[in-house]
Amino acid sequence: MTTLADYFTLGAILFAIAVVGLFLNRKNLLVLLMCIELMLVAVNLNLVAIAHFTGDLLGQVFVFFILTVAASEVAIGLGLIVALYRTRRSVEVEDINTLQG
Amino acid sequence: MSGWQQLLAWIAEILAIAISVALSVAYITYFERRIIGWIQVRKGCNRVGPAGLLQPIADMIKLVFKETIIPAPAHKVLFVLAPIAALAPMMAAFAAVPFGETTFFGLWKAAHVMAIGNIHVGLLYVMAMSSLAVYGMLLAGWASNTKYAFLGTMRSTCQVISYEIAMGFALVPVMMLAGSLNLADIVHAQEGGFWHWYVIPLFPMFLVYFISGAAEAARIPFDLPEGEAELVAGYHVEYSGMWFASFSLAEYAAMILISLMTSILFLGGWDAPIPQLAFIPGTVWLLLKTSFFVFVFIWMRATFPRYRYDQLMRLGWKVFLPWTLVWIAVVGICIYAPGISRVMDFWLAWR
Amino acid sequence: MERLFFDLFGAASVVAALGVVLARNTMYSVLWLIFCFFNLAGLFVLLDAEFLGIILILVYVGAVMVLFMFVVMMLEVDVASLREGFLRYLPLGGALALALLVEMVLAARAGLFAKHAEHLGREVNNTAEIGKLLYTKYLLGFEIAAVILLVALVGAIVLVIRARKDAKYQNIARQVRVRKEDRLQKVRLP
Amino acid sequence: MGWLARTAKTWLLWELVQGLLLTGKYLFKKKITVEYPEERTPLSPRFRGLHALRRYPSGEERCIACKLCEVVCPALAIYIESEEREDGTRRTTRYEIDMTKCIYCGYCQEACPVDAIVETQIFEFATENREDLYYTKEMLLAVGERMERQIRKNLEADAKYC
Repeated sequence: MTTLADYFTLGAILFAIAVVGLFLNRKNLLVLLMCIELMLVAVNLNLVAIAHFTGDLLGQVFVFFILTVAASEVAIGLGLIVALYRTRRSVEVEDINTLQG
Repeated sequence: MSGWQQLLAWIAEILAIAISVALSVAYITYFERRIIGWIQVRKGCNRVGPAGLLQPIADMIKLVFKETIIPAPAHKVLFVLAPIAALAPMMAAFAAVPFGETTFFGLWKAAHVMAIGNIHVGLLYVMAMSSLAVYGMLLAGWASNTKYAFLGTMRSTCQVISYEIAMGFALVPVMMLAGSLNLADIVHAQEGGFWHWYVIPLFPMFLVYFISGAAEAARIPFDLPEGEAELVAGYHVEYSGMWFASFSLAEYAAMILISLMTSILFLGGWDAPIPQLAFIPGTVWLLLKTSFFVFVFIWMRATFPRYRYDQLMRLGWKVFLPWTLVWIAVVGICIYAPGISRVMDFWLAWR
Repeated sequence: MERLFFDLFGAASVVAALGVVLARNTMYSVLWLIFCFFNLAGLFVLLDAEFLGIILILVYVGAVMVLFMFVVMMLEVDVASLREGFLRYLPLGGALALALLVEMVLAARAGLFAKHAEHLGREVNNTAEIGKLLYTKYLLGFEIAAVILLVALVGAIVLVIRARKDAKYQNIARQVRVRKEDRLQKVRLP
Repeated sequence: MGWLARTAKTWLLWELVQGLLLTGKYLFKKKITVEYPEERTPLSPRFRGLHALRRYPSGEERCIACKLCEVVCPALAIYIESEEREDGTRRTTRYEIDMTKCIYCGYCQEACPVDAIVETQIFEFATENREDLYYTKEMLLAVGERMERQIRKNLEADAKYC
């Protein structure tokens, strides 16, 4: 039998991997965005697990909202990446430094 | 039933559905050639076996023995993965499709839905699986590393994604009327003769769904991804032998799936058109309806010329999408407005 | 049985997440992420959230990841330069992630959450339940989410659209509206 | 009315249905396929197939090595060498047609003053290697002997139009 703790542990592992990914691939904007997606989905797993183990559907409703927000985030993020690529011909984070003053 | 009996029944069910789907996918190619031949006043293939019935098997043998070429600049892993990614979700989609109801000579106490998995969200499951077919095209075009394949990929992916939206919205009124996402429940909601079928109140949605289905399965007149005159053969130019065959098998499986779903969602699935005809098993009715739609697909292929790409995009986004949205509103009003809802209740057997 | 599936999906999702982070090619990262989403959808279904599981596949795998893949395909990403300094921040990030992981796992394992699933005992139609909640109690949130999606849609289009002045467009609506009488004239020749 | 009817036709896909009905009608038409190896279409006496060299009824070969056919051949498919025979007549020693080059135009037949080179109605002479399509004099004469009756019939049928 699985317990809520098991799901929390799995969510924590996925979240930690995504955090490591943010540090490892800190030049590639696309992979950064994917790591954020991974984080969000790890959190979603926790929420769904809570909803299941407490019998309250609020967790699932929240996951629904997170999914919509994540989808819009990806749309905007990818739009920004494409717009950036058009002007700079690169997707490296270090090239986006014109606002550094 | 005891545990092992249940297990045996499951295995038998899975085999019965999977094998017949795979076989019918193979044989659709034969019927397509025959019917297009007849429409063009030819006889069509009738050489291999009686009336050419062994032709698909001969084709299969030929394709298996052909050399499968991997181009040197291709991405090897993804190149091999792409045909599987195209075929697998299409086959998986059939898992949730119910083929009828039976007690099977008293093996089940109550009527048992003939589906591998009769899940609550069957409709969504089928939509999700058919939306995954995009990956086969995407990976094939990208992994081939050639311009024509890539252009074909761009076209087909845009087309499939666009029409998926219209398709999904066309199904929303069905869900609203049936009040369920379970395919068996949707069929039950249409029970009792053809005047209860959703094709009558939702006729425009039926048209939109069927036409979008043709676009999703990349059938003529929407087979722009292939476009042999402009793009050689689209995303699968570089494929040969069995890998090529699995792409076209996926296409035919999509065609059967769309036909099945159209008959289940709009034509009452395994319901007899008149209650007096209900002594004929429901599966026969379902298969009859499905074969009719498959025939219409083939008929369309023999009749229509190919659409232009920008017109195709316009049709999906500017005609179908607003039209489905309008119809969703209309159906919503019909269901909940006090005066009209009584008419709807009288007419439909929903709720 | 449930434990077995949990272990299977969990292990596969961890492997897939590692694949996302460590893959050499961005394309492979995308594919690993898709695989990860599949496993998480499996876990969702295991948790009786079948609607969300299917939605995860339909929306994320079927649409969002396709978008990712499109962008990866269209941009000529120089993989080599992106890999430069790959391990430079590993100590910092690793330490941070490890601390996070240990904390969260300790918190999860503290015994507070060690309860088993009290299966509600009834066949819940997940979709209908969520629908009822969404359209009654959380209607405002639902509408806001819809507006956010609309804004994102418009924003994404505004960001990437490039009106080409030199390109010639056809007015398809007018082309379609043309009728035989507009173009064809019957002339009686003497 | 006109507007209404047009709109209804647009939304009911009337023109597409019309097209489908037309092709649907052809679905039941009598099929015109000729199943070739078993059924054959009639061949005209002027059909131009495999070549043949003819002989006179006496057994003497007709060809007098005038080389008109070699000259007229647009594909340069005919090779002729000739020598004087013991009885003083000029006859070919080599008469060869490369069937891979031949375009079956029939000019050789028309150029021939003695009706020696003719084209028969044989069109099934595919071989498994290309060398077998290089017809020598013996082969051509053998074809002529085999097909003599047919050739004569065709020539007679065509004679009144010459």
